[in-house]
Amino acid sequence: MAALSEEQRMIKDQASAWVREQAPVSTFRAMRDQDVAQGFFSETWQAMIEMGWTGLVVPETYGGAGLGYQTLGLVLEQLGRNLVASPLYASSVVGAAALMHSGSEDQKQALLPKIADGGRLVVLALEEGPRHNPSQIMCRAELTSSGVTLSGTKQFVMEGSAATDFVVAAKVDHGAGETGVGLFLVACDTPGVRRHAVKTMDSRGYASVTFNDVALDLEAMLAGPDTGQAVLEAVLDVATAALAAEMLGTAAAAFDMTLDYLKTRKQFGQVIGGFQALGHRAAGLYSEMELTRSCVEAALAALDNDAQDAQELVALAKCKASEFLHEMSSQLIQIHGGIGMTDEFDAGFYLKRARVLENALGNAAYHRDRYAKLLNF
Amino acid sequence: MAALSEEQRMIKDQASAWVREQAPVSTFRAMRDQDVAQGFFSETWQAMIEMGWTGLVVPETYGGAGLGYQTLGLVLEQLGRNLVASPLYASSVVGAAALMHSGSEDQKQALLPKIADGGRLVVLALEEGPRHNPSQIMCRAELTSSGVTLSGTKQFVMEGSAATDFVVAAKVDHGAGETGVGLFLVACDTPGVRRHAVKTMDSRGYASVTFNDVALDLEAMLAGPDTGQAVLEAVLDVATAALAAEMLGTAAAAFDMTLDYLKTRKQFGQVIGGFQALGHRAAGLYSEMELTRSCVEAALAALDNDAQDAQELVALAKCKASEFLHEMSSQLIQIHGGIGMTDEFDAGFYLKRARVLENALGNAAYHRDRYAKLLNF
Amino acid sequence: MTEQAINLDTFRAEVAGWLQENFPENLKGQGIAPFGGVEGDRVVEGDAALWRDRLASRGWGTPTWPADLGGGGLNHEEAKVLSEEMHHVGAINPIPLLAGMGVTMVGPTIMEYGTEDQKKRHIPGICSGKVRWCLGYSEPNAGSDLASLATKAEENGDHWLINGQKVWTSGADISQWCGALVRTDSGVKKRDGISFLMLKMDQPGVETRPIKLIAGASPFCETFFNDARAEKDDLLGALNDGWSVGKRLLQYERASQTGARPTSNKVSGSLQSLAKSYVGETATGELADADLRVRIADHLMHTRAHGLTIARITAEAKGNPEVSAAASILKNSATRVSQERAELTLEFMGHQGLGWEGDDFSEDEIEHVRGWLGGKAISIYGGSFEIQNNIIAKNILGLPETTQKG
Amino acid sequence: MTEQAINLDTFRAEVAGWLQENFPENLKGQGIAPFGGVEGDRVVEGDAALWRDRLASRGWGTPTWPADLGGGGLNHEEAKVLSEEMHHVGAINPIPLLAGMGVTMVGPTIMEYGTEDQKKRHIPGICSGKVRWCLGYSEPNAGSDLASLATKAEENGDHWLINGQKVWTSGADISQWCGALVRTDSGVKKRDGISFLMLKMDQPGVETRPIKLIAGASPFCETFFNDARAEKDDLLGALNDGWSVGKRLLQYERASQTGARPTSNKVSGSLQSLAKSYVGETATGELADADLRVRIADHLMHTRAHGLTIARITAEAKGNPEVSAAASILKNSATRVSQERAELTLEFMGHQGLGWEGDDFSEDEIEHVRGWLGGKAISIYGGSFEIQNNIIAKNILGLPETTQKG
Repeated sequence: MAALSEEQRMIKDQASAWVREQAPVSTFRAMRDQDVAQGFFSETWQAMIEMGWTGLVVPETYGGAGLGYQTLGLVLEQLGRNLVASPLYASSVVGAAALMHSGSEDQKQALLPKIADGGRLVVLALEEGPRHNPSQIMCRAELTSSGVTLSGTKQFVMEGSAATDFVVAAKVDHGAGETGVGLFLVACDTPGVRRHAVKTMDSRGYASVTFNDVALDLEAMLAGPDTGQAVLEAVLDVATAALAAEMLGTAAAAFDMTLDYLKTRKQFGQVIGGFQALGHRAAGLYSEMELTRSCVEAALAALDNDAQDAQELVALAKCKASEFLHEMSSQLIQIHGGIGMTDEFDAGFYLKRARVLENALGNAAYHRDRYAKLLNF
Repeated sequence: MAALSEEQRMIKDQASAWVREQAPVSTFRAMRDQDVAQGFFSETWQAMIEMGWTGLVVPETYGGAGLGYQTLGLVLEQLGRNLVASPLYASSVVGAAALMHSGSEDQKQALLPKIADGGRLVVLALEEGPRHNPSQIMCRAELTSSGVTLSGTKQFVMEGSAATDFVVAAKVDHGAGETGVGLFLVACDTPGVRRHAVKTMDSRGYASVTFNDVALDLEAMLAGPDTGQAVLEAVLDVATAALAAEMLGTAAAAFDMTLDYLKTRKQFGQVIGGFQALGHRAAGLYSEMELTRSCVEAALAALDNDAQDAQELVALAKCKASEFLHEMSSQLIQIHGGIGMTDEFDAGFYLKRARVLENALGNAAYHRDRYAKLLNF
Repeated sequence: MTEQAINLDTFRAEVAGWLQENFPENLKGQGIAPFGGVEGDRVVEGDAALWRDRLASRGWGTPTWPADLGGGGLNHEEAKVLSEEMHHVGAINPIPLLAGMGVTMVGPTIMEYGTEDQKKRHIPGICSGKVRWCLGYSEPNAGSDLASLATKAEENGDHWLINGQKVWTSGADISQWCGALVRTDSGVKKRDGISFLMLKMDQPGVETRPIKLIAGASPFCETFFNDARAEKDDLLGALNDGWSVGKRLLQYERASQTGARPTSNKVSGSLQSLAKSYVGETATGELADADLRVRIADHLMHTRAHGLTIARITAEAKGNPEVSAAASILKNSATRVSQERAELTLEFMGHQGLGWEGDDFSEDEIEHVRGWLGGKAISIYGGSFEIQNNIIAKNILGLPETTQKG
Repeated sequence: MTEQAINLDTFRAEVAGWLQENFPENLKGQGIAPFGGVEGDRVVEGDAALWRDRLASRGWGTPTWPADLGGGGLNHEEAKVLSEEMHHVGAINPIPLLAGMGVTMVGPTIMEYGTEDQKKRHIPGICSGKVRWCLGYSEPNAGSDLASLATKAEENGDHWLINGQKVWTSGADISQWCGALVRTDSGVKKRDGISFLMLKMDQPGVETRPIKLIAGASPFCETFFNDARAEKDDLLGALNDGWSVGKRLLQYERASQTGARPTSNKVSGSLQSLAKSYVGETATGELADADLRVRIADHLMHTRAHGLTIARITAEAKGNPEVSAAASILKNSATRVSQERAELTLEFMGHQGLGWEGDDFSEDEIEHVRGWLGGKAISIYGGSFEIQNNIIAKNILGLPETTQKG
């Protein structure tokens, strides 16, 4: 990052200190061991609200701090380091972005302040099949004179267990056939909405949500078929770049744990980092981390600056972050040897979380393909 | 290889001794430095004829030894080791295979004994574009009542400078449209045939050959459109597996040179093979070599046994041989450092030859795709 | 027909007849489950116990081992016939499983290094399938550097007293015997003061504690020796020569690990068809994800190459590939096959590959996740990936040793 | 408008005016060819010599160097303006090229370590573009182990006598001066007895012999010193402290190598469009070879990441990224970019990528082959790939040194 502003430095230092002191990996372990249904501790969430992170990117008009994605990235990276479980990303980043990129002024006024103060958890309900594919949406929204009827099932909805509202992507049906994708705001307690928790390897709060002929007002439509696709893409760009920032943090912590082990663990009468094969492996991982960091920061900056090549940079960031986190989490286990295999040690958490994040919003192959398409080949 | 027969062991030992003593890399260097037009020394070729290698796979009925491709592979591997330049592969393997898989009894009687005694050099003229693509042939053969008229251009014809005859793959035109691929035998001195030498980085005898309304007898058709595609595929299987055997030899010699250097070159007060990063790299290369050898031998055995999965194994062998030779020739230079970059040292010959062989008859990606297609995905 | 072939046919008929009489019909196709599964956590009883005992009574659980020690006394061709006929009727041989490390590692090593008395006391138990063995090798601070182990054995009259801690002792909590590497001389270079002792697990001085792994419950234990006792005549090999004995045993282990086992055996069908079921295919029948297709093809090609290499080395070794120099190559290659397959499967399963429990995932999917996690150990245990590379560089390629400085 | 911006605008106008008067029209867009090209094998004359001398008269060949030593005395913003305006009229600055290693490496090192007298004697020559420097570093048996060099310098009255052999001295046959690492004390640990001497190349004791490389002719030479002479006051830095001086110079080299230069500058257009021209495309506009497409995309992404990293590190270092700890990372990354691009291009060109000479291949194709071969050196010279990894492990990550045992 070119140079942090005074404000950015403060926020980064605060996040770093809080994560180190208040949210060690043992907090995540306790959450998992206690099998907390919503997938995070309410205390954690409360602390984030108090630090103002929930409104970080929400414009000041709507009760937020109106800071940029680069600043947000600083916080997410720190959270990623210690696998901090919270709905910050799902609601205060992705949910907020959905409202910021769509919705009427009334809708914004009604919801954004609630997202910013943590009172509502608004999350995107997008995925339907086992692999990320936003161009194939099967959920349907029928527009009638009196409103909208929503039907379909959404899977792997992040923080879907704790959410208060869903932003649902659905094919819009005018009666005269489907016309495109729209985004719809659905409160969790609307009749016809059912959800159940999905138990994933990273022990976070995913849910599967079914919409059974859910009747909504016309105002529930945040974006209609004319703008829906563009809005969804813009929201996904934000979501993807922000996720890459969290992944960078997770991988960086795994690197630090590994480097520390290389410097302290002795075998054959010397610290194992002195074995050239391991030293060079560490050098290679460090180099990849530096390259990944550049991509992540560039993607966040491009979003802040509304840069022309933002989509390319977002695809680049997610691809590089996925690849590096994949390799780094694998090497975390491999270099730690037997101890890395035990549940008592934290390495397994990083490995499991890594694969979930790699897969989310399109894996490395998905974004490599996207990058090639954007480059016209 | 399961176990060599007595005969195979003799042939292998003979090839190994001859290559070591009579055909060192310095012979190839002399050939290159003297810019020998045909791309090999006639003495080399004469010696091969005398050792009977020219008739190794030709059936005894046609004056050959009637031995299998596994035995042939033993010889080709040795030749590959020292980059021995000769038309053995192009004529006595590929040319012979073309005749053995097609042609009337008369044609076989006429040509196979000449291939076996080295009197004629019969080579396949297949490639037309920059990349191997046997399914897109543009050369045309018009069948008329009186015979065949052949037109088109063939590129990168191996040993095309020294060849006496070409086996040309061409689309057959009956007058009522094209009906498939046929193979045609064309003597080099037929009116309308023009060739010129192509100077490639491996300093071997390639030619570009143009067929300008070349009038042929109907007997020139070795395979018609009903069988042509199948024959061509069978010939390419033989050609590809045999090439993989040569590539294995080239890569194995590069490995041996590298290992020798690792054991003798000293830096920082110890032989460089003692640096673990290089030791592990050598271990990885050796492992890949062992895997590649298994694939090459299995492909040759499958051809000898007419095995059902021969095509798969041939694709596997060429892919693995291409990948290993690519990496091995690159590491040959890298590990030798500065000396490897000089023309005075032989490493450059291996690197240049490697890329030519990798590309010939489809590179690793081509055969990976082919393998996937054969496995139905 | 040669005499040998006639004999084999006769033997085949004999086996078939015996199986018809002795193999309990309702074990057919049941696999290892009735014998406690991989975890070995169930009591073997009823038909399963019957089959185990009948098989053992002929020595056919260890068919090529000497008959006078409880083995079958068969040659390799006969053993092959036996295996074929058992496969034919859907029977498995549970004894290698029931003996823990007994059949694959401890038995061969005892037969090579043991006294006549030791063979007579230990081999029949292994052949019976009733005595399970574990191995006390790794220690908390040793890892791949086995020679630096600290567990001590001291002479105490007619027996040894053992004190120290082992880790990664697979099946320690359900084994009757343990083969342990212990330090019997601290005054010499570290490899030189090690001995191989055999001791009973069911004694007051031995305590075991199961280890929970990243994939969940595991067969591994921590094992604590507090004045544990081993008999004087249960020293295997010479005093302070345990390093050679232990290394030889590991070679038997490596030989048994060269085949690439799927990290999960529940995911059935070919990898490519499974991938298609998650990813879909193009109009021309290709996997819809071209990037993934390349990597799956590459993986399947490597897998094939690995299989061909095992076959080639086996053939070159004339049917006895065990303990060959190539074992390290095959170990690393097998590891790559297994781990790569698991990662690719996880990838194409997408969200469905990320489950931990619950009805949102199929049994196969959950099983695969656990297998993928557990499989991360393949490149760590039994000589890590790095150790195998050291062995290849030094023993096969003749490069200088880089790990042992002292 | 700030004062600084006003000054810059004034300066821009001044430069534009000066260029209009002084830049010879017919050098426009000619690139480095009139100045001897990369090989430097042509005499600089006519307009080329005129332009060189006019540029040097303002010190603008080395714009940020001190004006009293022949530099331009400009600040970084002004230098940027100069560069922009020159680019605008199609002019290049040939002086870094004409000075060999003078501008990029020797000059900065002299300014850091040299005496006032040394600066006055050597810097103006570099700034003039008339004095070319080469470097005597590598020796036939040293390679990456620079510290083990054997070329000796002995004091002999008012000068040094140098004996020994150097190799890979780029441009030695056309240089006027050489900066050489020599051994001045054999009795101490090998790094401690090395000094950095500057000597004239045009003297009886110096002989050069060009080296032919795998790509053909090269700028590299073997250089032989037989009682070659260096003046006493041309010792740069302290006696026996040449290791520090030489290492510092290499850091300047590494900094100049972190940009990924294409191994051939003749292949124009984007890699992906060039690939399409050889391989073709599908109905939906994708590269027809899906396997290759994945690898080209991966390469382009790495290339982008590399560029972003240079930009980030430059920004973090506030405009002065030279000699940073990240240089080793960027060197290896740049190497990968260059070599990977060359290999991919070779691959998609198919047969057309395999030419050596003749009309069957385009000039671009032949040029690419030579560039691909020459580019294999990028991971060997200037600190090999392996050496850079050692540096990263030791200097950045703080892991123990693995190369230096003695």
